[in-house]
Order: sequence, then C-alpha cells, then structure tokens
Amino acid sequence: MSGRDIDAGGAPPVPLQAATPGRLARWRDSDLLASFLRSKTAIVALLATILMVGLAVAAPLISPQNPYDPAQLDLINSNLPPIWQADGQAPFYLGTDDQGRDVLSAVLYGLRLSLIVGVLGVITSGIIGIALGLIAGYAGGALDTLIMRVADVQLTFPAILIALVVDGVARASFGGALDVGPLIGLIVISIGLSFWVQYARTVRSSVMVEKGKDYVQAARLIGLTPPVILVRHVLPNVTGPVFVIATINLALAIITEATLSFLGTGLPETMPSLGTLIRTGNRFLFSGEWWIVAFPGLALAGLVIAINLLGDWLRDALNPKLQ
Amino acid sequence: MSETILSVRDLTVTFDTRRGPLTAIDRVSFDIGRGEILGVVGESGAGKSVTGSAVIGLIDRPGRISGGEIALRGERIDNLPPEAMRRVRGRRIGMIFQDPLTSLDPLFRVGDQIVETLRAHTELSARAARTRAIDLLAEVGIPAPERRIDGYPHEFSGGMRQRVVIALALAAEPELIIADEPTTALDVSVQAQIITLLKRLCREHGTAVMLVTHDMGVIAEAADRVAVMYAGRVAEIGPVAAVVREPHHPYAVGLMGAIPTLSQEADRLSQIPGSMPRLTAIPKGCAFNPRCPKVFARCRVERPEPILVGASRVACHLYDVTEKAA
Amino acid sequence: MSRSTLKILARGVAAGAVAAFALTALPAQAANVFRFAFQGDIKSLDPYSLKESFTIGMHGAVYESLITRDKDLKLAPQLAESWETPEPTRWRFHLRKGVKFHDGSPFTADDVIFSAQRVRAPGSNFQTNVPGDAEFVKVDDYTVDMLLKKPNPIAVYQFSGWYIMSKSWSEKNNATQPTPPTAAAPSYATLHENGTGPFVITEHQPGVKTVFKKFDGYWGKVESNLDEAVFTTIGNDATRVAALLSGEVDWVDPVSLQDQQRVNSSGTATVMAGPELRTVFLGMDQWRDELKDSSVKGKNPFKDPKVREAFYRAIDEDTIAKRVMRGQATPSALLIAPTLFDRANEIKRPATDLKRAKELMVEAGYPDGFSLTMDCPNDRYVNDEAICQAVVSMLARINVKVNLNAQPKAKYFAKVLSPGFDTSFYLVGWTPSSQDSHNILFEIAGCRKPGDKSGRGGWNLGGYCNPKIDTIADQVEAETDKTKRDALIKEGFDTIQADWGYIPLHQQALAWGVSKKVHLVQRPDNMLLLYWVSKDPQ
Amino acid sequence: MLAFLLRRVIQAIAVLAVVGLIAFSMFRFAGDPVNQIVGPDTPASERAEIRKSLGLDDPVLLQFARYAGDVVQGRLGISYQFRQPVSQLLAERMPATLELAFCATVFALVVGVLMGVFCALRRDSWLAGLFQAVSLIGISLPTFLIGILLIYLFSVTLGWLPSYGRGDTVRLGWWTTGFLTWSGLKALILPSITLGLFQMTLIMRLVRAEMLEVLRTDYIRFARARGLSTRAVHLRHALKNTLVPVITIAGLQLGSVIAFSIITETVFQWPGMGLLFVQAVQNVDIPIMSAYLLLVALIFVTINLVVDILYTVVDPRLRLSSATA
Repeated sequence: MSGRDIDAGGAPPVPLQAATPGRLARWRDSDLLASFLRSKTAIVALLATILMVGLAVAAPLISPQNPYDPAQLDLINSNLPPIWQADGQAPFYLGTDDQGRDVLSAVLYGLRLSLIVGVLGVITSGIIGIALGLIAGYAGGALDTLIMRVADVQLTFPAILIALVVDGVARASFGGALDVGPLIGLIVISIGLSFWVQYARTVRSSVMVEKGKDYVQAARLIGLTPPVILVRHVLPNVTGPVFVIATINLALAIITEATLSFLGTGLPETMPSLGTLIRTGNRFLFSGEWWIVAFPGLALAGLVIAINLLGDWLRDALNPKLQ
Repeated sequence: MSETILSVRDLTVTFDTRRGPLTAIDRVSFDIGRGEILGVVGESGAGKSVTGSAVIGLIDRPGRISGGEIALRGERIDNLPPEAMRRVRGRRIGMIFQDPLTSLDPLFRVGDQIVETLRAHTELSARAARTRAIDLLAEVGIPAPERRIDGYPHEFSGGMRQRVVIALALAAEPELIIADEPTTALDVSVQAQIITLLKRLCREHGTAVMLVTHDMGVIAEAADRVAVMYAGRVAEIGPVAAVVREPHHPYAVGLMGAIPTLSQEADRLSQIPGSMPRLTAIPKGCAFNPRCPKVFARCRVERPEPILVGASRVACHLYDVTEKAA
Repeated sequence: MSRSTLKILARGVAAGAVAAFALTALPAQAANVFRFAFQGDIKSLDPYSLKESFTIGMHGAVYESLITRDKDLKLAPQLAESWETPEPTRWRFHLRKGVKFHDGSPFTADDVIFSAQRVRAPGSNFQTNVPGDAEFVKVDDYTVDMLLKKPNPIAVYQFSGWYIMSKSWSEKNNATQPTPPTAAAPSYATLHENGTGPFVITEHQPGVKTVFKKFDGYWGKVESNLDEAVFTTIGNDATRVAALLSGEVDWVDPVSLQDQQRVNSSGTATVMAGPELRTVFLGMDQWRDELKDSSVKGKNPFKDPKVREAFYRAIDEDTIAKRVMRGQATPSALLIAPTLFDRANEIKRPATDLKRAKELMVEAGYPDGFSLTMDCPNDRYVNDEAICQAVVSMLARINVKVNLNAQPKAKYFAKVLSPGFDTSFYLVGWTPSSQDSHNILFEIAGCRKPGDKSGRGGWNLGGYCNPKIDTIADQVEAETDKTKRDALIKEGFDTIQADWGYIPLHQQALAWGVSKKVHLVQRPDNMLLLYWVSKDPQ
Repeated sequence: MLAFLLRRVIQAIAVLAVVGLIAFSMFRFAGDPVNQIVGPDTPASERAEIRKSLGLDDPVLLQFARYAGDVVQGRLGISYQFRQPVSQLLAERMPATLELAFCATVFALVVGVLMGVFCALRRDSWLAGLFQAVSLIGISLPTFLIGILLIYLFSVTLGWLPSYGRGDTVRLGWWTTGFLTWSGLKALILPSITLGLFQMTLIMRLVRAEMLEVLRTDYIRFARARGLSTRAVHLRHALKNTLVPVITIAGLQLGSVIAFSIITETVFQWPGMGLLFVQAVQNVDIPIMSAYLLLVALIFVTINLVVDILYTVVDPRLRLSSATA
C-alpha cells in the first residue's frame, strides 16, 4: 500500500463536481453575452473602443484638416490654444501645434495610425507565434527545443531594442526617406518580432495537452495530415487564450509604438501617430502649451485603458475557474 | 435517537444575482444525533453541498442564509459573528472535501498544516502539537507518521491524502463532521477503506457526521439515516434501511434504482425521464412534478410538506391522508 | 536570517550612512560651486581629440593657447605676451614667463614646439588650426618663430583652439600622440589634464560628470570667483530646463525655444539669447544628372537656376524666424554671420514672393511641380526638424512634394557625408572654424573635384560649382589688405546669391539658461568659459 | 540538479553567441561611426583611412570573428566617443542601473503585491476600484511622459525631489552607491517610480487575478473550514500560493526592467548603462552597443536561471531531490 501511495505521478482524477456556488454562477453566466451585459465596465469599455475605432476610421471625413498634407499647414496658425481659451480660433477646436497643425485632426489621424500599427503588430506577432507554437507543440523533439530556445533569445531583446536594430537595418538598406507605408511595416515587424513568444508558449502548451486527446488521435487514424489536424482541430481549442493575449498585446503594442517614437524610431512628425504627437508635444509642457500633448495623451490613455478593460473582461469571462 | 448534535430547521439559502434572488436551499430541516451518520443524497445541483457549506458557515457571496435556524447542541450558530463562527469551524465542526488532491495546501508540509489547525483551536505548544499531529496521522492509518509528517502533500497518494484530510478534520475533536463527497475522487478500492476509517473514527469519538454524496452505495454502507434532496428541498428523510429498501417519494424510488451503479455518476436516472430543473426555473408546487410518474393536479399548485410515513418523513402529496381520503 | 544578524546589519548600514553623510557634507558648505549642464558631454580631456565648441570651451578652462580670443572674439594674448611678423612668412611669438603647468613644471618654448607637432599629428582633430606647412623654431626659452611657405594673413586666426600641452608630462605619461580613434588602449591624456589654465579637473566621468577646481598656482588674475564648477550632461530638453527651474543647476544650454518664456518668468533664471555665429542654410544637389528619389527622371531640376530661385522665393524665412524660431533667429542673406564680415549688411536677402516662385516653376517647365526627398537632422540645430517641416509645407504651395527624411545627427551625417554625398536637398548649419569668410568660399561654395585632397568643397554637399568662386577664394587667402580682401569676399558672396547656389535661412540665437545668481560672458561662438563666470555667494 | 544546471549553462552560452552575432551584424547598419569620431571639416580621404583602420571595410563575419575573439579574452574594445575601454565604462555605469532596477523592482513588488492583495480580498470596495483604475495609468501612458510629468510636479512645481542624476554617491570599492546619502536616496525616488510603474501595474493585476483564483481553491476553503483565522488563510496560505507564479513573472520582468531603464535613464539623466547605450546609438559607438546588448543578454540569462532555481525552492512540488522521500 505505502509503495503505491508514495507514487504520486498519476494524473489527478478530474473532479466530477465543482463547488456548488461555482456551478451556480456558471448557470447564470452560461454565455458570454450574459456575462458581458452583466459587466458595466465591459460595456463602457466596448463603447469607448467602438467610438475610437469609429473616429479613427472616419478621420478623413470628420477632421477639419488633413494634417498629413503640408499644403494645409500654415505657420500663421501655429500654437493656437483650444477654442474655449482667449486666443482660440475656429476651426481649431483643440488648438494647433507649432506647425499650425490642428490638434483635433492630428489626434484623429494619429488614432488611426496607432490602431493600424497596433492591430497589424498584433496580427503579425499572432501569426508568427501561433505558427511556431503549433509546430513546436505538435512536432516536439529537436524542433520544439530549437523554437523554444529561439524564444529565449528573443526574450532577451525587449521590443524597443529590437525596433532600434530593425529600424537601423532597414533605413540603411533602403537608404533615403521611407514612405509611411514601409515605416509602418518596419514598426509592425519590430512589434511582431517582440511579442510572438507569448502566443507561441500558450499555443504550444495547449497543443501538447490537446494532441494526446482522443479526437486528435482519431483524426490521425482516419488519415488527416498534421497541418489539417492542427488547423482544423487543435487551433479552435486555443483561440480563447490567444484572443486574450491579443487584446492585451494590442494595448501594449500601441504603447510600444509611442515609446519607440521617443527614441526617434517611430513614425515621422509629418505623419504623426499618437505616440509621435505625445513625443513632440511633451516639449511644450513647460511652456504652457499643454494642449499639444494633453489631447493626444488623453486619446492614447483612453484607447489603451478601454482595450485593457475589454481584455480583462474577456480573460475573466473565458476563464471558467474565475466565474 | 440519542442526544441531538446538529439541528437544522427550515434552512433557506439564497443567491442574490442581478436577475434577482435564486433560492438554492428551500426550507430544509433535519437533525443529526451523537455518533450518528446522516447521508445526504441527490443529483448534482440538488443542494447537498450548499447545505453542508451553510452548516459550517462557508456560504460565499453572493449566497446567504436567508431563513431558518442551525443549532449545534441547541446553540444557534447561523447568526454568529464571523470571528465566533471561525472558532466553531474546525473546533466544533470539521469538514472533509471531495478531492483530497486539492484540499491540502501544496506549499506547506502536512505536519505544519495539522499543527497550525491544532494551535488555532487549542493551547498546545508547538512541540505538543507536533506530537499530537503524529498521533493523529497514526490514528488515520498513515504508516511511519513521524517521518511522513514532514512530507509535502504531493508526496502522498490520493488515499493517503484523504487520510490526512480526515486527520485534519478530526484534529480538534469536533462534535460534527461534514464530509462532502469524501470518496468520489478516489479509486474504488480506496473508497471502502476511507469509509471504514470514517465510520470507525466517528464511533470511537462519538462524532456526528453529515455525509454528502450522490453515491447510494456509500450511503447504504455507511449511513444510519439518509436524506434525499431534490432541487434544494428534502424529498424524503429516514433510517437508511427504510429509505433504501422501501422508498416512498417517487424521486427516491427512482434514485434507489441507481444503487447498483456503485461507482458511477448518478447524474441522470434512467428510471426517471428529464433532468433536474435549473434554479431559475423551479416549477410551482412540487419541484419534482414535471418528471413525476404519479403527478396529479395538486402537485402543480401546492408544495408538499413532509409527512411521517412509517419511519421516514416524505414530502409528497401522495401520502397526504386528506388527499387519500378525497 | 536570524534577528540578531539583522540587527548587526542594520547597525552597520546606519554607521556607514552616518560616515557617508559626514564625508559628503563637509566640502559642500564653504565653497562657491557653479553647477552647469549641457545637452552633450565632454568626451575626452585630450585637447586635440574633438573639434566641437562646447568641448573646446571646457578645455579652455584648464588649457591655454598662445593667442586667445577676448570677450568680443578679438585676438588677445594669452601664453604669448606678444607677437609680430618680421617678414610675411615669419611669425615671432614672445612667450609669457613664470607660467606653471598644473603639475608644477614651468612653461617654455619646448612645450610650444611639442604642441605644434602634436596638434598636427595623425589622430588630431585640430590639424587645420595650425598651418600644416608651418615650421616652428625655438629662438630661446621664451621666443618661438613660425616659418610659413607663403604669406597667410589669417595664419593665427585658429590659434585660440590650439591649446599648449606640457612636453615633459606628455612624455612621462606616454601621451605624445593624440589618441587616435583606433587606439587599443586609452591615452592618459584622455582622462587627465595638465594645462596652465585657471582651473584643474579633479574628477572626470565621461558622459556623467566633470568637476573643476580653482588652480591656486595660476599666473594671472581671474575674473571668476568660483571655487568649484560641476558639469553634468543632461540630454533631455525638458529635464534640463527642469533642473534649471528647480535651482539644481545654475546654467544650461540650450533652453529650447518654447521653454524660454517659462524660464524668463521663473524669477530665478533668465535666457541669454545672443546671436550665434552658426548659419543655418539649405543646399540643393546641383551635381547629379538625375536627382535621387525624385519624380523627375533624366534630368536634374536643380541644375536650372529658375528652380533654385523658385525654392528660395517660396520659402518664407521671416515666418520661420517668427513662428518656428519664436523670434530667436536672424534671417540671413549670407552663409556667414554678419559679425564675421564687416560688409555683410550691404547684401540683402531676396524677398519671399510666392507668385514669382510659381511663375518661375512654370518658366522652368514644372507647372505641376515635382517630388523629391529632403534630408534633415532632428537633434543637431535649434528646432531643425520643425524648420524642415515648415519648408516642406511652404514648398507644397508651389506644388513641390517633399518627402522629409528627418533623422538623428549620427544617421543624417552618415548619409549626407557618405562618399558621393547622398542627398538631393538638405539642411546644414555651419560655423567657419577660422571665423573668416574664406572658409565659406573654400569649403561650402568651392567646386568639388574628384580626387582633390585640398579639402576644397569638402562640405559642398550639393556640388554647387562656379569656378569664379574658386579664383576669388584663392585671392582672398593671400590678400593681406583688408579693404581689398573684403571687396573680394563681397564679390564672392554676391556671386553665390546671383547663382541662387544656396538658400541661407538664419543665424539661430544662443539660448543659455542662466540663474540670476550667476554672472558670465556669452560669446557668439557659444563657448562657455569658466574664467568669466562668477556666482553670488550664498 | 547538476545536469540541469549544466544544460542551462550550455544553452545560456548558445543564447549569448546568437545575440552577439545578431547584434553585431546589425550594428553595421546603424550609421557611420567615423563621423562621430572626427569633426565636421575632416577631409573624405582621412575619413576613409579611419574607416579602414577600424576594420569597418572588412566582411561582417570577419569583423564578428575578431570581435568574438576579443570578447572571449575579456576585451570589449574601446569606445569610439570616449576613447576608453568599454568594460571600464560599463563597470562605472552598472551600479547606477542595477540600483535603479533594484529600487524599481522593490517598489513594483511591494506596492504591486499590496495593492493586488487588497484588490483581491476587497474586490468590491471602492478603493479596490480606484487602485485598479489608477494602476491602468501605469500602462496606458508612455514611460517618458510619466517621467516628465513627475519631474514637472515634484521638481519644478513643488521642488521636493531632484530632476536628474544620482545625487551624491559613495564609492565602495569599484561600486558606487546612492543608498548611503540623503541626496542619493532622494534622487532614486522619481526614476524608480517611473521605471517601476509598468511592472507595478503588471504585478498588481497578476496578484489580484492569481489570488482570486487561489481563494477559490479547495485548499483555501478547507483552510477556512479548519477554522484558521482569516489572516492565516489570506496571508499564509493564499498569499504564498499566489506568489509562486508572481515570482516567476517578476523575475523574468527584471530583464525588461533593465532594458526599459533606457527610457527612464534618458529622461532623468541617470548615469547608467541605458543612458550610455542611448548615447552610443546616437553616436554609433559600436563597441558600447555590442557590449551592452551582450551584457543585457547575460543578465537576462542569469536571471532566468536564478528564477528557475528559486522556483524549485519555493514550490516543493518541483524539488527534484524530494521525489524519492
């Protein structure tokens, strides 16, 4: 008896019943929508996110000015305060910066750029991470070790260092001025290369759990190829955690882009993202021209907080243990 | 019946949700005497565990005891202040959970957890508490307790861990033990050993036991009396021999048909079509009426009160004398 | 860890802290300490390692030159009491007697001969400060002759940047050669100094902090009343201004334009905003047959003077000076600061004329404009990137689409100075190191010729070329008569303007933030010289 | 255990080699260092000569091989801008960065754990809501803006704390410390908060989520059923179980704290390695850049190793030696 007792290696039996209050809670919250409607924060966060995405998409239609068109900027209009202050002028409702750029328009366009960079960055890192995670988890062995060690190497380099390096390489190889397209591409790649590890690790561990299950074995027996099994059967089972990581990384990616612009590798001042606007605007903090940094800062903080709250809620809602 | 240890009267537990209050336990009453084992059976979600939690005062928000009384040796404990209730827990009421693998804190040595419990309730010195802990481990049948006392939970097998859990529950010599599915998670061979152990210890210490399970086999083997619960209500309560051999409530009748499936989850009873209602949709009248093969008009309107039928109390209109007379 | 060990540890830390307080508290009380911060740092103490205004100024507190420049930038004696030119190719210097280096050794002619050789050795960044073909001859211990191959009236104009080092000290410390960038081991002179100046450096942590202390054995009288000066690098604009406003430092450079009002209204500090010698200008690639990154293929629009004039007239420098520079810039018609050329005010800046600019574009055959790339540093000159942005939006009005490539100075200079000068349109600021117009005519406006090692046109990044300028430059170099020389220079500058060869923008203003407790001298060459700094004692 | 350690060390060396190669080959593109070495009016021919003598014209692999050879022999090269051995510069700057990272981590851990525990235990109180809202600021604004706002408030407006630098430091052997002087301690406050804020938020949220989960576990319910005091249940059992994953994350984050100190050090002119690195990037000082990245990689790999070891100390389930008890 004692011999068997000491051996604690076996998997624990799956509990047949959770504690009763948990089960009760699950009755109430059996679907995501119900849980969503229950959470006021989630509703507010979603509305805020939708509002900001809407504003970003509609930026060219609703902005008083196209801040990217140098011909529309006039130094005569530079450094105007918001409309409610003494020297404020329509149509510069939130004031202008030192180039005569309308702050409201710049924020709307900047929101757009920040979101584009964030979303593309998250998609890139997601694709890299999920692909590598699936491969590592399914193949195992040397390939798994290799991918995970590469992940270690990557972790050594935080996003900002990667971006500095990627940026330097790209600028040197392309020479000259980069259009905003390739520049966004660069930042997206930097972010993609910085954030994939989390996806890879999550997906890998899920795959390792899933691949032992009967349905995967069955799929293999009926002759499905590994890619088909992975994509059709295993992937759907890891979407939950991946989605949670993606949401939180979206906020992180937007902040990272802002930080990069502080180190001079972000988007150019002529095509400012929210981060670039804050970087240039923070020069005007001491001089009392607070509106140049305050409004982009509020927009950025609002966006990031809203996305984070959504992510939090999603994480809690998808985590049965927390219900 | 000997001296009454636990007395539960019209216990009602409500969960406050945004969709309004949900009644999880609805006017449940029962007694447990000294040295007696009361089995509580029912399907998943019948309210067995909530009843156990209510007795030991561990109903978490948003749940609360919204009615009735719980008395331990005649002393009300359902309305004690939190600190006083804490002193009752462990000291006067012990509890054993279903899963021994998760009941013990993985980061603390087994002995430390016992010593900690002892010292929370007694004046024992650290050294004395340790000696007592070794005795307790020996008592629950752990071999070489003076060595195993310094082991961590993961170094014990499931059965051994449940023994440790029992030792912990018994540590402060409580008058009542609530055992919530104590064997469900264990291998069949170990289940019997644990039940035997539990029975022996209770006899020796004179401890009352509330044995919550969905396994009729365990009940038949261990319990003195049995309460059958359905949708938060007691359907039938009586001596185990009476209820098992001659159930009265149509639900209990169906349930007893499930005994042969000793080790299996008795979630759905083949004999009774349908499933237990959700708390949000408990039917009017008798909660069992949509599934009851013997349903009649009154069942859909009026909730049956327990009636003494032989040695059992049965909540069913079938046995209402006035009904029969009609 | 047991409780008693903790106690012992705590006691130890407390004792250490007390001791440390005692150590640090003492010297700070009595001394009159001047704390100052600059955006860059003093990279090396070797006075021949880097030609950069701030570093030269800092070296000037500990090292001295034969001839210095006074508060008005006029030549003034320092280690040479006097000098004369007995014949056009012979300069004689009479050295000051009784001067001691910081290590106590006396200053003599040998040190001058040694320094003349060291400053022109490979690895020195100051090779051009002393004429390369000049021979230095010791006449006696306190007299030195400089023999030239041909007459040169401005031969000593850059002597103020040539500091005299001690021969014996350099030999003793194996520092007879300037530290070349490729050295496998750092030179002693990089981290230590031994000058004759009024201050000694007692602590030097590159990039962090440098401490100057008064030198008690100084030969002359010093205006400064400082006992100690502590230099710190503060790279971030906002932090630097914050340090001045909170009184943590007494002097900062630069104060960014937008913060100047805040500093002036603080009550504790003011902005000293004298004109600077540096001229900021735009250059255009007139060299290539086809511009890089342009929509115009097969030809180079900048080869047409009409296009260059259109650019000149479209860029509204007055508005840039007023808005982008917040009035802290003087629009300039010349590539040199007016203080450095006496007839500067005779040359006027052609007026901004958008209408004319558009006409010129049509005449040149570009009614719909074209696109090109502009290179711009973003951390080198005052509001450099903002100026470029303003230029971009002004050129948009004559349908020229400019892709702005604003980069940190390291990358910017790497690009525009790469072999072949990789730029079409760029912004640069220039201070002639000789403080003389010849430098402009030679380095900025001189024709670039492949294989030419003289350095002519070395900073003519756009390859503007008019042979007439080269002729004038050579005449200016040899001309000793000031009137004739000035006339030649004016002819040169007129020619550049008539060719629309460059677009001069402005001289930016200096922007020192100075505590009201501090009194000092600000020269247009932007050098802070500690021997003119005084601070009201507490 | 020994085999485990050995394997990790070998992996660490491999990681370092790869980091070195990547970093080095990429630096070639970061700009031309020659322009930073010499003044503006140096003729092109001389520039070419310097470029050649620095070996910048050689193939990348040859340059790397030369560099790797030097590194193995402990030579990190000479900084182009300071003309000093890189190892000496880094050694001078390292105490500043490590002390800052240490304080920031302590701040993040202490405040983060306290707030996280509070938010988990009193999850419905208004104060918990406030903590969570405020903590979001830590991750929703870029570090540099937070730093400048702190300077504006505490240095310029209130005049309480210094805006830049380390204050007075005391030399203990080759180490310089700001812990032993009043001005040194004051100078640590703002940069530590700025640097630690992000981690603090992370830890707070992690602790809260983890603790909520732990509080629902059977062993916590069982601990309560045993009649342990709330204090013992929360602070002994729940907290210890919560901290196991938190230690891992916090440890792994230490690497990024050091990396992120680049920003904080720039804002506060903190004379650490991050500032040195930024200056090096601006001046294309390749020896410093390479050495810095190698050092960060080394620190990270070391932290990784220590965290793994620490993990087994805290969590008995992972203790390999006890498996045969």
